[in-house]
Amino acid sequence: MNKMQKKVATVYSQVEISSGIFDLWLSEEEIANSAQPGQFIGVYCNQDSRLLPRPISICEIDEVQGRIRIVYRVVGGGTNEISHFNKDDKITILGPLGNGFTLNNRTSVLIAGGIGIPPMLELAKQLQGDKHIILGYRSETFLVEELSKYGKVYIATEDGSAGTKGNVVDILRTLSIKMDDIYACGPKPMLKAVKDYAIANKVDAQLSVEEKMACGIGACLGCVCKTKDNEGNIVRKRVCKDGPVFKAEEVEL
Amino acid sequence: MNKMQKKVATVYSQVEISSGIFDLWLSEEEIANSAQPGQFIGVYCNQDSRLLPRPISICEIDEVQGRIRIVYRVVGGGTNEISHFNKDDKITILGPLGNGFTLNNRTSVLIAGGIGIPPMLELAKQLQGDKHIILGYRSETFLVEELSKYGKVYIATEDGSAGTKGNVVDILRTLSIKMDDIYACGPKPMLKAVKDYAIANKVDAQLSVEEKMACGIGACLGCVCKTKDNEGNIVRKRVCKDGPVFKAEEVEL
Amino acid sequence: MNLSVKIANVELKNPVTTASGTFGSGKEYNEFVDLNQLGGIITKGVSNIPWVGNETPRVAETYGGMMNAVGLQNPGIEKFIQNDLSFLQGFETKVIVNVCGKTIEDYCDVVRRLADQPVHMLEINISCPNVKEGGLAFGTDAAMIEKVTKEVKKYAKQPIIMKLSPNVTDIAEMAKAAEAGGADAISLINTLLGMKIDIHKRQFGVANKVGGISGPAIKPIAVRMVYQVAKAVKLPIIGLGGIMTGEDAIEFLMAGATAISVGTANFANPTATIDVLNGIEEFMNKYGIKDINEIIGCM
Amino acid sequence: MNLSVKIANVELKNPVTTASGTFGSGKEYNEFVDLNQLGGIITKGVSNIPWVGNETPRVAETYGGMMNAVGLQNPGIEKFIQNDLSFLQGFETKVIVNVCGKTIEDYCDVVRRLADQPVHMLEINISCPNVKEGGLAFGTDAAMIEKVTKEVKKYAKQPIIMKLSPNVTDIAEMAKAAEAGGADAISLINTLLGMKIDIHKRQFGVANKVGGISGPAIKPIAVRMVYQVAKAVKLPIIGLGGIMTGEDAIEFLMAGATAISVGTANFANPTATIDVLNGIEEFMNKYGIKDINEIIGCM
Ligand SMILES: Cc1cc2nc3c(=O)[nH]c(=O)nc-3n(C[C@H](O)[C@H](O)[C@H](O)COP(=O)(O)OP(=O)(O)OC[C@H]3O[C@@H](n4cnc5c(N)ncnc54)[C@H](O)[C@@H]3O)c2cc1C
Ligand SMILES: Cc1cc2nc3c(=O)[nH]c(=O)nc-3n(C[C@H](O)[C@H](O)[C@H](O)COP(=O)(O)OP(=O)(O)OC[C@H]3O[C@@H](n4cnc5c(N)ncnc54)[C@H](O)[C@@H]3O)c2cc1C
Ligand SMILES: Cc1cc2nc3c(=O)[nH]c(=O)nc-3n(C[C@H](O)[C@H](O)[C@H](O)COP(=O)(O)O)c2cc1C
Ligand SMILES: Cc1cc2nc3c(=O)[nH]c(=O)nc-3n(C[C@H](O)[C@H](O)[C@H](O)COP(=O)(O)O)c2cc1C
Ligand code: FES
Ligand code: FES
Repeated sequence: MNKMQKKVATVYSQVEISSGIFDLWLSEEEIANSAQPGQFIGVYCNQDSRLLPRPISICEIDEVQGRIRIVYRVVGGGTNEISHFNKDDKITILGPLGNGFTLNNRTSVLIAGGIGIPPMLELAKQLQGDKHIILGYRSETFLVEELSKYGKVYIATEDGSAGTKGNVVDILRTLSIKMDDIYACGPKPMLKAVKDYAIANKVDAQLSVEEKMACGIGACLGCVCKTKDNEGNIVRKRVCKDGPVFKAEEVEL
Repeated sequence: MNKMQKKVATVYSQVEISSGIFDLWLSEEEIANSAQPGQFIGVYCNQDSRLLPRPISICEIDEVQGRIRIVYRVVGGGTNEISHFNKDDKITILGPLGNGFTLNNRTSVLIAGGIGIPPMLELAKQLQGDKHIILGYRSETFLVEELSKYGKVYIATEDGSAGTKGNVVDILRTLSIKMDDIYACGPKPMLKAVKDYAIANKVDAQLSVEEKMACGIGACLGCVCKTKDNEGNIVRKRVCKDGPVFKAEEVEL
Repeated sequence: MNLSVKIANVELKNPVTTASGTFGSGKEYNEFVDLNQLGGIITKGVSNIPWVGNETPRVAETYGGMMNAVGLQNPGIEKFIQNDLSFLQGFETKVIVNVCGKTIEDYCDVVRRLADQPVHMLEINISCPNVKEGGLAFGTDAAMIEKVTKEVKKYAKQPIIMKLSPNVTDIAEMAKAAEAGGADAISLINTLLGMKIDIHKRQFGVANKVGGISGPAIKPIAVRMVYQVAKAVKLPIIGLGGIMTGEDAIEFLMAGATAISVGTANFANPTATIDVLNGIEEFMNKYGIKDINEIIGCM
Repeated sequence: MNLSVKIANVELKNPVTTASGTFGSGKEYNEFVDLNQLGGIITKGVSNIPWVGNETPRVAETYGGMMNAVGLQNPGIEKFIQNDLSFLQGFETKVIVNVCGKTIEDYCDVVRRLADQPVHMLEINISCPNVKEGGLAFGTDAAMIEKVTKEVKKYAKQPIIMKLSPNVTDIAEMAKAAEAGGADAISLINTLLGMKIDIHKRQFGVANKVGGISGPAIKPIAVRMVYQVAKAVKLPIIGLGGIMTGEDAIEFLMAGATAISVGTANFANPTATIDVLNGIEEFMNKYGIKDINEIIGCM
């Protein structure tokens, strides 16, 4: 297992790649060297009224340069603060956190919506085999070009401004391929639909779920989700430590 | 009266001029243009766990360049934070605050101890007439050269490492000049001794006093000191608004 | 867009008022903001005779907040009428006078004296933690709250707002007591009792040893109490405790407050009152809310 | 330099312990700090049978603090003994088990079950604001505190620490009740009841609507209560509430705590426990304090 660490990372670059969506490369060799697709980091703010680390998925890993990349949307004070960091600024981070995706390297569908898209990039890079990548956006797209390098990309937008108008699950349903694995990240309703599809169609699916977190490392029981054990009992598992990636048949949404 | 304002100032320069003593020039034209010797500013911290402005005396005013200078000692979290500001950083300040010294332009003794020394610089610059400047330090001196330009400087240090060993009031007592005014700033025991000397020797004295502050502008009644009115009644006055400079015979120490 | 709200039939042009003791009578902040824009000004506590207050230090900073033990220094009601009330007449805003006392008679004295003065409401401070008698001692005892309320109501010509202390086990019980006593409105919270020790000097942060904690640090406690009280009584509520922004104010309104006060935020930012007001308007614009009353107590 | 302190005859190698519920049983923080360096580990609350806890969201950030409504999710005492107690045996630190329950019998069950287990002390949580029965309902009633204490003492083989709630009018009265019931020590404070509203979604910050506020925002309230309790009872005190640094810890010790716990700070900084310990040593070095006991209750 890769050890969690608290490290001071250095901002390598930051750009806004879509309205309110920021792309941040951090130099931190040790975390870069041990991170896996689907894992996340905890980003600490500098304003000391904000005590808790912000959980953000690892979007890309550059082991050679010792860097990791995160792509995030500004939704509140913390992400707003982080979006103002400049090259060479220092940020304290925790990572790598959680369990990433299990790479089965078969015919895969990667399906993600909105800010669930970033973790798909490193996954797509590392995953072997045929890859179909379904991406859902409200309107403006991002990361499409990069993801296109690793598989066939399908796009859905809510307003129809790019790709098909509608949602990613509609595309999944009409995909006429024999898929072995689904890897999914996005809002709960999407994950629910993916889970239903996967079970109905007997496809192995791994879902990355989200919960509000405090510690981010498994100590506080703040971030639990419901899972079913083999006997069908509900067991509350920690998204931060036991997840964020769960098997579709295991997790209740 | 000069109007108090809240302004975003820009750091023009900052240097450590003695161990733990920082010399900070701020560009803020309007405050620079209305400030008087003996007034102070309220410096806000960027860390938002620190809500209250730090009261710091105005050390020097450069009306031409639109800058003010403060010289302060790092004693806690706030001053420590401020000491890390670099050129071009932005700081929110309130000012000018309080009532400064009344410049009588006669034969003056300026007497100050420790971090009470900075406000003496602008005073010495603006004050007309013969000036004797008595400065007390623990050990390391600062601002001596600059103050020497405006009057005769006498130094006392606690450890005798510079000037006479002892305190500033010892020097005041042995000063064989006919003084009209004393202008003083420093720790309470020093001010008390100056007050006693001034009354005993019938010299007009203005004392700049210090109290813990919250608002810094006269609204909260956090910073009161005791004063005597003409009938000898104790009246609590606000150091931030009615002071920080009081007449020796008025203020109780 | 309608911003006006009503507390006990007094119409405030908007829900933004100033927290007692943090704004004086507005003179100082008049240099930073236009007092005419405020819904109301709640003045510093005033007693029947002058009070000298506590020794210094009276204030200390805490993490995300501050502690004060001013001890209700005030010049007494006569000087207050002369200097402060007359100053406030120059502005188009509602004047709410905060009243303090050591005995029920003290409170009644002030209330009587103000009966024919140009004052729109009275806020009775039974919750100041910084004085030995009166204040907090009254504010933590439901029977006493009811009694004080009843007595001041006998003399009051203006609506009475009872200001509650958060230093109690059951805030709803205290609010009910005020309601039973005939209060017209409730304001909460006053400060939480705290202590700070300067470990280097081995001295207390304030001379009084304990002081009242205010500021954003205590906001969630205040929001909870406003919510509980809104569910427990029918009276309108003025909510306060740590409001720094328009969004904070909206949170109190949603929890059940009809108006709000800005306190410690003034020290952190002398234009806080107007910034809060602007923030409320922005929020309403963003969500197309036409009348602020729509969101009051919506949770 | 002596850092060791004694609580009810149990010697802790230093005054630094972990606040219940913020450190699990140490497994996760074991990756960040050496648990052997801690004075004691106070584990997450455990009940006689498994508890599922509350719905999510269970946590929210507040200004200088956080709110939690975990609701004491725990696997029950049997699994706790199997997994957690056995894990903790591998470390040279004192093990203090935090016990929760819905009825007095629940508490007694757990206390009895732990009587012959390798546990050094028991901390009885009568102050959790996040469960409907037990918890806070017990913690705000002096008679109940005395009764719970008496009952658990009947079965306890280890010293009993009663953990008090700050959501009361008179903390000293609660401490005296625990003392009267035969408690061996007192810990305080648990969290302050708060509320957060997401005004954009018009949702409560935690599913439970109310939650417990912790973190540096509440420190001055905790210090005040520790001081009041230290003056009111003879029992040793474990002080907590917002301790982030060694200086914060010293403040609690000076106020009268014999040991301290680090809680929310762990989330803000996973090495907080050791950083606090180092900070205490630095302070002692700076002022030439040879024995930490010299400063306990010095104010
Ligand atoms: C495992 C995981 C991976 C994530 N990966 C990404 C990502 O790659 N890109 C991205 O844009 N966002 C991601 N998020 C969501 C991201 O954590 C939140 O948007 C962010 O924490 C908001 O912080 P804030 O201070 O701006 O918002 P505020 O609302 O001010 O935050 C207040 C508090 O709530 C928490 N919080 C708020 N929203 C969320 C949320 N949706 N999930 C968890 N905690 C939240 C914050 O961490 C903070 O503690 C991820 C969340 C999780 C759990
Ligand atoms: C009118 C006036 C003029 C001053 N001028 C200077 C100056 O020119 N140079 C200088 O070095 N210092 C000056 N001081 C003292 C300076 O305000 C404090 O050293 C500073 O506020 C400490 O802040 P901190 O955050 O580092 O310390 P902390 O102890 O962490 O501060 C905590 C709180 O206490 C307040 N505080 C702490 N010490 C003092 C103090 N001595 N006086 C008032 N408030 C205090 C802080 O403002 C803050 O609100 C002056 C004080 C006053 C009242
Ligand atoms: C310096 C200061 C003085 C105060 N004086 C009074 C007062 O005279 N009467 C009163 O009812 N409340 C007084 N308060 C309490 C405030 O009105 C308010 O209830 C409390 O500060 C919480 O609000 P805030 O967090 O917005 O400051 C005072 C608070 C402070 C900080
Ligand atoms: C997430 C979380 C879970 C908690 N669980 C418990 C618990 O199980 N038992 C208990 O007695 N206190 C519990 N507490 C309270 C803490 O032990 C502590 O009393 C409180 O957080 C104040 O300390 P702090 O400010 O250092 O966190 C919990 C606190 C938090 C934040
Ligand atoms: S966030 Fe603490 S256990 Fe997951
Ligand atoms: S600091 Fe508020 S009146 Fe002086």
